[in-house]
Amino acid sequence: QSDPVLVMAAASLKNVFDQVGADWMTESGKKVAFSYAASSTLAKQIEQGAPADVFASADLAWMDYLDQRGFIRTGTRNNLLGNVLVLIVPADTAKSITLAKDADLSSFIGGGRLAVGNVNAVPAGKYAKQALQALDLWTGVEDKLAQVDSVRAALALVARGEAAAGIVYATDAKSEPLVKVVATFPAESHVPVTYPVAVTAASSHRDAGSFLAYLRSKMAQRAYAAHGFTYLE
Amino acid sequence: MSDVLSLSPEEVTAVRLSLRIAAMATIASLPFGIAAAYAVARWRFPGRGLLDGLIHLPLVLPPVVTGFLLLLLLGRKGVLGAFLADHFGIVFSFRWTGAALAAAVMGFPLMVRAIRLSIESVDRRLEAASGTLGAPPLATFFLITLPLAFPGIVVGSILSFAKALGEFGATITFVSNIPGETQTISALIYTNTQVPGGDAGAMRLMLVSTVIAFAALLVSELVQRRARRRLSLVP
Amino acid sequence: MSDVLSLSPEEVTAVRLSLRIAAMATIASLPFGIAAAYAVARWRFPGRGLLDGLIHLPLVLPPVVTGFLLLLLLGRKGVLGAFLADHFGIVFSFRWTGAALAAAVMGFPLMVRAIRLSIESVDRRLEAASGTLGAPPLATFFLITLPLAFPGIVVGSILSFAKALGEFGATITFVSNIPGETQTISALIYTNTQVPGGDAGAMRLMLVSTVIAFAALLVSELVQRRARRRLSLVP
Amino acid sequence: MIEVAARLQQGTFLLDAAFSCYGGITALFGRSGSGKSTVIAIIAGIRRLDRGRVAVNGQVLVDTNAKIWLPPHRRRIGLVFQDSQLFPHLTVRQNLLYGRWFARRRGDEIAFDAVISTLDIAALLSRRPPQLSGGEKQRVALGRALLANPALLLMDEPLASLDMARKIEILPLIENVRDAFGIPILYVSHALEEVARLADTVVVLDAGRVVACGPPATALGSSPQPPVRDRFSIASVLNVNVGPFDERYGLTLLRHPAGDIFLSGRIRPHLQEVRIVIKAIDVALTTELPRQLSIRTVLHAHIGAIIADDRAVAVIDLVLPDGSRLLALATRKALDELNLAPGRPVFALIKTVAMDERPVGAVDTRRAMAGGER
Amino acid sequence: MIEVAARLQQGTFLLDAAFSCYGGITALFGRSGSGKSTVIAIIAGIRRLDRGRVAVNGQVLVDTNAKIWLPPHRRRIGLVFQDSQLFPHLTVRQNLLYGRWFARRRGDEIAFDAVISTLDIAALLSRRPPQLSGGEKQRVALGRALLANPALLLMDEPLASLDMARKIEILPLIENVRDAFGIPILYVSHALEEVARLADTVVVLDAGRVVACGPPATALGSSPQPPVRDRFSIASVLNVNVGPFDERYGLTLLRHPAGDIFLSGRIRPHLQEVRIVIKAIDVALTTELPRQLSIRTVLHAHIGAIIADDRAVAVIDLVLPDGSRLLALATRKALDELNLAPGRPVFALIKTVAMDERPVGAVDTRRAMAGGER
Ligand SMILES: Nc1ncnc2c1ncn2[C@@H]1O[C@H](COP(=O)(O)OP(=O)(O)OP(=O)(O)O)[C@@H](O)[C@H]1O
Ligand SMILES: Nc1ncnc2c1ncn2[C@@H]1O[C@H](COP(=O)(O)OP(=O)(O)OP(=O)(O)O)[C@@H](O)[C@H]1O
Ligand code: MOO
Ligand SMILES: [Mg+2]
Ligand SMILES: [Mg+2]
Repeated sequence: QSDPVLVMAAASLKNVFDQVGADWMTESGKKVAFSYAASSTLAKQIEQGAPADVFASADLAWMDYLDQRGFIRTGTRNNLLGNVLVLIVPADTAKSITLAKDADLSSFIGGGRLAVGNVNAVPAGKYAKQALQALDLWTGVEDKLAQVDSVRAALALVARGEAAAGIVYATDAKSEPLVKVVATFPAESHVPVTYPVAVTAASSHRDAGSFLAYLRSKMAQRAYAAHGFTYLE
Repeated sequence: MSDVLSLSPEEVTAVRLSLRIAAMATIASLPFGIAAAYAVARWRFPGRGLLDGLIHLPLVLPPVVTGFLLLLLLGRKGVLGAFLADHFGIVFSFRWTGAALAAAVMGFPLMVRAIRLSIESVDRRLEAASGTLGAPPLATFFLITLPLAFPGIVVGSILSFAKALGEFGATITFVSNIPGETQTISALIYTNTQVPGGDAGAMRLMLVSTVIAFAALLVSELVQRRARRRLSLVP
Repeated sequence: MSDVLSLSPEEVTAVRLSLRIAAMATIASLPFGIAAAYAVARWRFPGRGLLDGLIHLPLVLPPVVTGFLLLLLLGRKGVLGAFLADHFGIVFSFRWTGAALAAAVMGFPLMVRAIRLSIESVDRRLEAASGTLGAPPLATFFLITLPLAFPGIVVGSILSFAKALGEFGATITFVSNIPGETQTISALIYTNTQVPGGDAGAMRLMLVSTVIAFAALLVSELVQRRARRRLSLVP
Repeated sequence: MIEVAARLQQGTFLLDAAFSCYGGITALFGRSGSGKSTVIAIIAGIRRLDRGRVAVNGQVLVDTNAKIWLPPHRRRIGLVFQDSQLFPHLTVRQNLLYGRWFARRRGDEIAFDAVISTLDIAALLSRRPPQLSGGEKQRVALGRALLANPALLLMDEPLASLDMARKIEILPLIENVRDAFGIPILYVSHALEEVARLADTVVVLDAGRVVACGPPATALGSSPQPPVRDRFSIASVLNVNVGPFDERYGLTLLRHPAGDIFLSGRIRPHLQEVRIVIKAIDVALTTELPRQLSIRTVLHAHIGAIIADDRAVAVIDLVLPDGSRLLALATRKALDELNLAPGRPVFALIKTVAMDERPVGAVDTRRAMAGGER
Repeated sequence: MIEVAARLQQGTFLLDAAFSCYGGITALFGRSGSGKSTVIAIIAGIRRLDRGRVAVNGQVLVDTNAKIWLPPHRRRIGLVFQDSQLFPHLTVRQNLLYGRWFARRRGDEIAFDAVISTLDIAALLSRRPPQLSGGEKQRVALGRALLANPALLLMDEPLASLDMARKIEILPLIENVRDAFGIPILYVSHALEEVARLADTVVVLDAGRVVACGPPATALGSSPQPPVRDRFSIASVLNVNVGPFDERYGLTLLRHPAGDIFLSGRIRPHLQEVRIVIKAIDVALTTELPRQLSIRTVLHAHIGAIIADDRAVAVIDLVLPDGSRLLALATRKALDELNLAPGRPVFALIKTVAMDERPVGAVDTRRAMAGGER
């Protein structure tokens, strides 16, 4: 009875990783356990000696953070998943907009608010800010933001009609019937939404590598698609 | 103070707002806290256990969940929220009042418990004495029970105030994190901890928070001490 | 119960773990809570204000910050953590004991305040009476002060227990969210709220949490009532 | 008029008491634990009873049959608790004035100044109860009840921890409350002298039951056997006319058909007839008119009955010329040596010095007495 | 021996009292608010003093100069509080036995059963203090202090709310504590009879100062003026030899050089010499040997001094043949009519019935007396 491979993963990966993990355990007979939390939290825990074998971050920044400090096993890091950033509105809203330079997002939002993850801290928020700036929409909506501490909270604000619109991942928008996607941000408007994975430098688990490899299996790829993630070759 | 610690304007705003929200949350919830504490301590009515449980709920649930529940209930489209907005024009969403409400709800179990503890230790024979002197129950409550429960009221208030300073999970979920409106010190600290390299900023704000809390504690101690001295309970 | 609510094995594990952690946090912190409450209530010593402030700190700071501070202090690489691990073999980091510690720390201000409130309302003349009957101060403390402060001890314990159930910010930051080791109901609820379609699971778990909290409340009420009846304080 | 019929089980103790009394001062007398405080608490509405009825001046306060229960604050009862129960967070002044805030103004309330000066608590007004001595607390509690302008005053050993001198100062205040405001008073005391002086009616409780109820002379005096087992508690009451006051010697002459009685000090002015309480131990007997004796009061009497057992002291029931009774004590040895027996004429000697302004009360003929019922 | 010299400012009240007394029972007497409870609290170590020294049997408990302060639990003092202070969370039994847990075993402790039967609290053992009546609380508090096996017993009005019959039962217990265990007792009381019976020494406090200190006869009796302004409080003490007990009449004969004194009831066996307290109001005077009088005790005396003012009653200081003093009261009118003046021989008549088993104490010649110092 050996210890499971401990994967520390961003909370937004829970659904899909739970499924992939279960598949791997059935296939290989080995064990894996997940600890989901904010990428920032996990990164700091690994820095403080958490017994993690694999780290899956929701953005590149926290992976870089660990990498630069030597907590990542060289050569194991790779970008596994991608996601798409979308603009959502409450499902009963009839308005539409095309996201391009000089689009009038500000009047689209009107007197309401634009719900986003924290633009400095939450990955989805960071991407959103980047995209809005690239499209020259940032100054128009800067004062209308409602920043929350997770994509899910932003989604909820839109679903409950508190916010007039919100910027979330396509994966999240897909799961909430009370919202609808009115536009997708052009891929070039922001750094690609990337979920990097890697084995930690401190890991001594012999199955860490094999789990990392399994994340690229056909079976896993099918799960990613089912949950709306883009698989990055 | 802001000079010494050289806070950014954004931080100063957050500190001011935090103080306003914490004070408002405490003051506004105090009458309800006292009423709830009294009801649970003294009356036996059907649903008493339920009320007692409900009061404790914000303590038991993760703050984010409490924030979600507030959103469901008191948001624009929430059952109660819509009613309040339509009939009284009271809107909580994205307002500092909403932040105060969230803080008040989170601090409520602490406030009620402290007050209740004090009410339960009031000698009921003194209330009886007040009755025989002609004081109707309400007068007895205000003239005897409440003053004698004063230590609990102070402790309940300080707990509520401190909790309001520290609260962010429910607040950010309910009313977001809008600078000048709902962005409290705690939210700012949290945000800082989520950014690589934000630790220094977080530390500075934690210091501010701590100083405020110490000051509040000090005031509450002085108030208490004075009250106790009047009763000659301290030498 | 797990059948009725048809919880998944993972959830059952989380519930069990939560109970263990909350109970451990409450029981283990009680002696310290009583000692701290007594010291702050009764002694005047230099640094008393500081101690009092420190006790309240977990209430004032965002839980995530508290968790982070615990991580820095008691993590494997933390000053105290390394010391404890090297010399006593006590390891908190990423263990359920660490989760209990985080919960205990978060509940500590609530526990201490409640106990202190009760200790301060103990009639000191009874302690004096005990002294004249030959009881040394320690005996007086255990035979007179503590039993008379019993209501506060119960309330402090229930607050600490409830807080431990609801706590996740400090816990998840300090010891992460490892199933079977540190993943409590609250952490699971939180994780569920972070993914699409997790709301149903979150709701179910909230119900479980609520039921546990109500049960704990009920027990504490009964214990209190019995104690009060013995004192003929309730009719 | 106070009517009480109360049944209450309290642990192993059963209170089952019924009595009624017309105005004036009623003393509740009885051993420790006999139920006195419980009766007081029931009348004040602080303790509920299992079954029974309480009425004061015709107003029903409690009636378990009729399901009437008037809350304490509507009973207008001034209660002096056995353990003072002052409000610790209020000053003495605030405690004293507490009841005033709620009292209906009648314009003829007891004056604040008069109360604080009689109780000698002026110096304490700005203190708080924890800073008072035991006796000071009792005095303030008494003042608080008096100033609440009550329609009935209940007092549970209000003077227990006061010195004699203080008591002597305070007793007239209580009498004045009765006389000037016509407030009926129910009063618990273990001090016979207080009871004898103050009470118009005495209710004797024993183990939760009323064992005697009536005027002091009847309830205390004419039952020289238990419940009042202590011979120091035996006393009789005589109605006498007030004669002139002797300025030179400071003595008041009281006239009774059996002879003149000298009382030291003055009696309150304008009283024509007063009632004096004479303790049996202060009465000596002689068969010859004494000469050269410092005892100045000599009454004509004959022996009605002698109540003796194997104890040294016997009680002699004397009949005075007008038919009233006077109880005396003498050793059995003295009775034998003086050859005293029922029917024999004797002189009763009453020590003037043993009687003072205390055991004297005005006679109010309006006040009658209802016997105890059970 | 108890030595107290204490100075303490308490609000506007200044306690500045010094006295000492040798063993036995010392009564603290004084008006309400005069500082009695404060003195008790200082000796027990419950209140700190500003300046002074307290020593019991040579052991220094407090000395502000020498910076000695013994904590209360090491003083072995049994304290009966004015307001009982029972532990509300413990049963009566646990309250009673509380002190035993900490007391050094000496093997000759007061028996638990004896205490509960004398105090008549056996039925209360499993109750808790809130379920007791006022007098029951006081009795339990007394029992608790006695059972703690103290080296000094301090009692603050321990019998204030007890009826006379109960007091008569409890007083011998207190005396027994003194006699059988040699425990010195300091005792606050307003009841002269209690004090007169029990006290070997009386300390009279007034406004925080000791105004008199000495044997009862000296401290109470020979100062017929204030502080003891009440003539009922004036008393003298005579040492008498115990004669035979008259079975038939239930009387004990006491012999004194001035004449025979009859006392109702028996004296505790094996006593040869006892001290009796005679209240001045129980002494009458005559210039002729009386005949046919129910008063059986007649003592030869002559008048030492007459203390009179404008009040009706004067105090007569009688000198008995052996030089001892006896105080009597008479109206000034009687004095004039009998032509009594200093130097005249008189007979003192003492009512046997007014004296009983209460005001008698054994004489312990070892006990001397230190005067009050200031
Ligand atoms: N905490 C206090 N602050 C100020 N004055 C006080 C305090 N406690 C007591 N006193 C005063 O000290 C004096 C002495 O009080 P103490 O209790 O010793 O009186 P006492 O002789 O026991 O009276 P009593 O017979 O009424 O019990 C009183 O005048 C009282 O008012
Ligand atoms: N809460 C209670 N539970 C059980 N018994 C009680 C309770 N309160 C009082 N008693 C009992 O009821 C009886 C009457 O009590 P009460 O206080 O009326 O006596 P009391 O006549 O006032 O005596 P005292 O002169 O000692 O004050 C006592 O025997 C007492 O032990
Ligand atoms: O209830 Mo919290 O985890 O202190 O915001
Ligand atoms: Mg009573
Ligand atoms: Mg006193």
